[in-house]
Amino acid sequence: MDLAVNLPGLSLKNPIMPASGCFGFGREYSQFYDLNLLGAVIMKAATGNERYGNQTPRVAETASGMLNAIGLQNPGVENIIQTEVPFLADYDIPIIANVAGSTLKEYEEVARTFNQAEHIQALELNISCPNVKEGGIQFGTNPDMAAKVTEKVKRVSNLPVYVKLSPNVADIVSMAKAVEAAGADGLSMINTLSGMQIHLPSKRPLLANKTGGLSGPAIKPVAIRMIYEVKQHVSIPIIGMGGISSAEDVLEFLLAGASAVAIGTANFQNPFICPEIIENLPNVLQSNGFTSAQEAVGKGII
Amino acid sequence: MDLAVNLPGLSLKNPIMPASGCFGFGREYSQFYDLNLLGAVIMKAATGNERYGNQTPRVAETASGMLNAIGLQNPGVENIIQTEVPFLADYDIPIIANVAGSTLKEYEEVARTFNQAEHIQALELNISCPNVKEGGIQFGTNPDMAAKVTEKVKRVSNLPVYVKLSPNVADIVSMAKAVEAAGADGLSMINTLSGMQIHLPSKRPLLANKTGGLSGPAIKPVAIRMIYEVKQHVSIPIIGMGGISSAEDVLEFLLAGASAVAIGTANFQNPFICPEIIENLPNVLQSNGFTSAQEAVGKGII
Amino acid sequence: MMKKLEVEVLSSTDIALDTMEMELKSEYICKHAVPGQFLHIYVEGHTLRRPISIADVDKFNNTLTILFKKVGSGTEKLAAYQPGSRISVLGPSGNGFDYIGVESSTVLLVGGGIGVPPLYYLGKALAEKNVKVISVLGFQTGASVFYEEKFKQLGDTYIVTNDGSYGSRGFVTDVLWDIAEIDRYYSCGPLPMLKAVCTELPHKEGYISLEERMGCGVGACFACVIPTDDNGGYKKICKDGPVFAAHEVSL
Amino acid sequence: MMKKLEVEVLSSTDIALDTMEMELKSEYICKHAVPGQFLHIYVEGHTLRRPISIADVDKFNNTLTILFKKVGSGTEKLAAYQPGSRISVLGPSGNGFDYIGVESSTVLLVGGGIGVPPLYYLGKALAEKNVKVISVLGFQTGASVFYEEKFKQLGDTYIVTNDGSYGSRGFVTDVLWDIAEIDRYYSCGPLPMLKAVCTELPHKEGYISLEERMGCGVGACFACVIPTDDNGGYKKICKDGPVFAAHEVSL
Ligand SMILES: Cc1cc2nc3c(=O)[nH]c(=O)nc-3n(C[C@H](O)[C@H](O)[C@H](O)COP(=O)(O)OP(=O)(O)OC[C@H]3O[C@@H](n4cnc5c(N)ncnc54)[C@H](O)[C@@H]3O)c2cc1C
Ligand SMILES: Cc1cc2nc3c(=O)[nH]c(=O)nc-3n(C[C@H](O)[C@H](O)[C@H](O)COP(=O)(O)OP(=O)(O)OC[C@H]3O[C@@H](n4cnc5c(N)ncnc54)[C@H](O)[C@@H]3O)c2cc1C
Ligand SMILES: Cc1cc2nc3c(=O)[nH]c(=O)nc-3n(C[C@H](O)[C@H](O)[C@H](O)COP(=O)(O)O)c2cc1C
Ligand SMILES: Cc1cc2nc3c(=O)[nH]c(=O)nc-3n(C[C@H](O)[C@H](O)[C@H](O)COP(=O)(O)O)c2cc1C
Ligand code: FES
Ligand code: FES
Repeated sequence: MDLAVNLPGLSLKNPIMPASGCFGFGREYSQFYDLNLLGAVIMKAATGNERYGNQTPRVAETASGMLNAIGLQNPGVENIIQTEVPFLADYDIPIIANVAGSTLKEYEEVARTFNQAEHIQALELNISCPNVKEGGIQFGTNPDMAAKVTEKVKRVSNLPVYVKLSPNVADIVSMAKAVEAAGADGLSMINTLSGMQIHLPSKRPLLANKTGGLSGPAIKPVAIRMIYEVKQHVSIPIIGMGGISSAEDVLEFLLAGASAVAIGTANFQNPFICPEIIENLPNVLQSNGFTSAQEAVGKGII
Repeated sequence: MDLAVNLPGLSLKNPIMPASGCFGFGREYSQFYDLNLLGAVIMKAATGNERYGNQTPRVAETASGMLNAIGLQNPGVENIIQTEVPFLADYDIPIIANVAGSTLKEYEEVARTFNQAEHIQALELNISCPNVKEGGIQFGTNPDMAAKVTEKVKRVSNLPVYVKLSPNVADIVSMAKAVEAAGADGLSMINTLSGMQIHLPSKRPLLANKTGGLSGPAIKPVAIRMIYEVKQHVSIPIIGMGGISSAEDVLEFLLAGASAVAIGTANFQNPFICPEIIENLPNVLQSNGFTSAQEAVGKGII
Repeated sequence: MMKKLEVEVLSSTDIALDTMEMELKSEYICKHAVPGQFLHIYVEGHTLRRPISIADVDKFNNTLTILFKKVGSGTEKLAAYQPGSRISVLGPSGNGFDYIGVESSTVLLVGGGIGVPPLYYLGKALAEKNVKVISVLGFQTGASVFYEEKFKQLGDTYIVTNDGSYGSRGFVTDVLWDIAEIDRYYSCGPLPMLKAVCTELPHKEGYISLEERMGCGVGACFACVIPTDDNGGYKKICKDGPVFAAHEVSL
Repeated sequence: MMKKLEVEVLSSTDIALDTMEMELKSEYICKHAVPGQFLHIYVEGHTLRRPISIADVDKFNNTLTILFKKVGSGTEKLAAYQPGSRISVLGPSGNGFDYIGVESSTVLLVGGGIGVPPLYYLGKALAEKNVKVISVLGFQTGASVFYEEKFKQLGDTYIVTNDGSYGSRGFVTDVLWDIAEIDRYYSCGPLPMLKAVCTELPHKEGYISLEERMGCGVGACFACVIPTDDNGGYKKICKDGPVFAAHEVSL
């Protein structure tokens, strides 16, 4: 079974990668298995300077999902390049850097810095983090802002740019079209849905940040719907994510129009989820009549 | 324990009612228990004429939720008034009519007809049905359209109007403010999130309508977040819904700012869910330090 | 009248490829169930209940049988329930097969795959009324065949498999011409099979049992509708069905 | 090194109000676990694993003990697992208590409620090193008290309950003045208690075990951070902790 997928700047031996923020910079999960098994790895978001993120509690459990409000805690782009990238570069897998910021300028700077560094194959432009006070989400819900940040980042970087879309919008297609027109090489979708849990004993929002991003199987139907809709209106490829926890789920994403997928929350329940899915995917593809992963892409669209 | 809640036009002995579309017109569930136990009942959506809805399959199961694309099947407002309302009117509970349409005119007509009928205590204005080709959702994602339909309906009817908001928007607060300014007496939120499931054996969307509305516990965090945000910006009361399946869930909605709640999907798993929640609510309120349901409303907002 | 009941699982047995026979204890259901009705079964961890036909009732011991195929996560989980555990069911649900005035006639039962179960309880009820029962049961392959012996005790029984690995090869409709004169037929199985059966037997009185994905299972949500012949009308499979007169609905 | 393991439940016993003692079988964990480490336990139907401390290890029989309180749906469900069933755990996780050079000194263990469990395994390890162990254990009420006898076997043990229904009335800090000279302390329990203990014993070497809601439990998601004393730094409770030197973190 041919699992290989070629995307702008990324030649993947299989379409499975861990999602940004759910895999740190790979060190922890490398204790469980050989990261070379992965199609690629998407690093935790990077900002211009080190960020300490939100107060705790930062996570809550929900029905078939979870909320998180980490708040983009990360050591900053320079530290990531110096300390984390070399660790990942020892593996033979493409590294995708997740770029975040509070201002257009910060996005530009982070992208420029990654562009100058070695070993980074692509940027994932995170315009959809619901968990920081400024930046993030406003770029992700306004097509003009989204286009602008995409354009700026494209200008300062030669790396292919995958824009990560927020599902917290009424019209995902116009967001996708706007960033495609602005030069995006691909899309990454979806980020988390904005949600909240109230803690009964304390009678207040459980997360210190009050709201958090909903991820996990609960949001899979929203992800599938958005990818299905967007696929019909853009010609750039989509990295799909949102609630994947089995090889069958991966096929559902491929059929909806994703060319590759990322796996987030499921890593927490089962640290081996990525290699297990990679192992099962050939069977699932075959028993559904496909001879390659590529062949299934968009085949569910009628 | 005092469970009574007073809302515009509705004096409820308890804050629990079945959600529109999940309880038909009450006949089926009246075989299981005495409907007089309920705080109120919200009827299935009514349109100007009889509608046959979408093709089947119309429902799909998802992780902690379900998708539906019934497509507003209903016998039409006149038939509802003649055949269904009298059945419900034999009970001593307020009847809320859910008003739907494809055009402004149809909304007006349905509202006017209910206004002239007996036994209806309030209207729930459904501007958020994601499962019909025209109408519904476009009124629910554009604040100006939402305001306009609210205004028109208010003009032709003396009944209090609860506008049912769609969660498929980037900014729920501006939707809420727009309909409040247009004269809404209350809000009802949330309707379903737009989603999709792809059926692997047939390699196509499982629902004949392709997309459907996601409901059930999966969406509860989205509902809580939206109610929490809206409550701080409007002064009209909120009927909360989205994934409620226990008395603890009800308290979470009250704390977030709902004054009463509706229960949808949970009826399908347990036909007795409404009376069971009504029975458990006093204990849950008491053990969390409340002496009435009313007292808990909005207390989780910090 | 349908009720919500906790019933005990008495036994659970593999009887064919992916196919389980489960015996349940419930006085209420045994007392009230008629052939063709179903149970709406809650399976832990699942939002929606699963509709499963009542395949047999032992009124003396207050036990009933369901037969189901493991096709997805719900039926897989149901198959894992151990004897002694209790499951929540709504039932008996829907309307069963009409067999008034059927005495001393010849009826044909046509079942396909997991549509076979409700026909067994019906066949037993008919045999008790001295009706001559002829059964045609279609399966995908030999390993899927179940209840052949039980149907044979009710009357002539023809087994058909798609791959010819057991019985005759083909579809149930391939053996219908072989069958002696009948007065009426009852059928349950996949939609293409039901259509074919209705087309093959256009002038016979026929009753068919239909499937559709359900939400409530009680008639409240409009998920499981089927158009009726009169223009624009519809029926709810969970409440008005699952059994319909063949001429009543448009397949 | 932490591994993902399927371990067998050997027994599950109610030992106090809402409090369970569960014995598990795992050679790997028994071989590698040090006091203060935890297991990250998968509970069916739940997105996130539950962190539960290792309360005791029997290296001879390869069995280990966890003690947990039923506080929510996950621990309720865990309590319902029957002997013979298997649960998935990650472990042994985190860093345990540091007790190098502790020989022939006097240490104080201060545990609050469900913070008591990790101290038992620690106390046993210390007692084996001929350390003089004094324990102060606080509970809400008499019905919640557990492991009193076991701690008594390790050394002097003071029980405090908030409502005075057993032992002395008040908080663990109320009896600290009563305690003879100690060289070092170890504490685990609710945050207010840990703060109070650190404040009461400012000049002693102390180690505390912290709790926080976790995502991954392996150090990858930044959910469980705690600020450290040096400005702006932070540690991950799941990976760098749960045990920290008292001066290392800002509570
Ligand atoms: C009136 C009636 C009687 C039935 N009797 C039997 C029987 O006796 N034995 C038997 O094996 N099967 C029977 N079925 C089919 C049975 O309901 C499905 O096989 C079962 O629901 C599949 O559940 P799952 O979780 O294994 O599959 P999944 O595909 O995981 O189910 C997902 C969702 O789709 C629904 N679904 C999937 N397939 C069907 C289907 N064919 N019909 C209705 N809903 C479906 C499920 O109920 C669930 O809501 C009957 C169906 C109906 C409507
Ligand atoms: C390192 C560590 C060791 C622990 N050791 C023990 C022990 O030995 N015995 C024991 O009874 N408890 C212990 N706890 C607390 C235990 O993890 C929680 O009581 C448990 O997770 C509650 O789960 P629940 O599903 O019952 O509650 P719910 O409130 O339904 O849980 C919802 C979510 O919140 C998390 N959560 C809730 N309370 C806590 C908490 N206090 N700490 C961390 N996460 C929480 C859950 O893990 C879950 O993700 C420990 C916690 C940590 C961090
Ligand atoms: C704890 C956590 C942290 C995350 N951090 C980031 C991040 O830094 N950057 C980003 O683009 N997405 C982040 N995400 C979103 C995920 O990458 C992913 O888009 C989302 O969780 C949906 O996938 P899932 O359901 O498989 O988790 C985070 C998600 C979680 C749960
Ligand atoms: C099968 C089904 C049919 C529905 N029909 C309607 C409807 O006619 N009008 C309406 O306003 N909402 C309708 N809804 C939405 C519900 O009233 C409710 O807003 C939503 O399901 C969220 O609540 P829940 O999670 O408790 O189901 C329907 C929901 C379901 C599941
Ligand atoms: S399943 Fe709800 S009407 Fe039939
Ligand atoms: S729980 Fe993920 S870093 Fe600690």
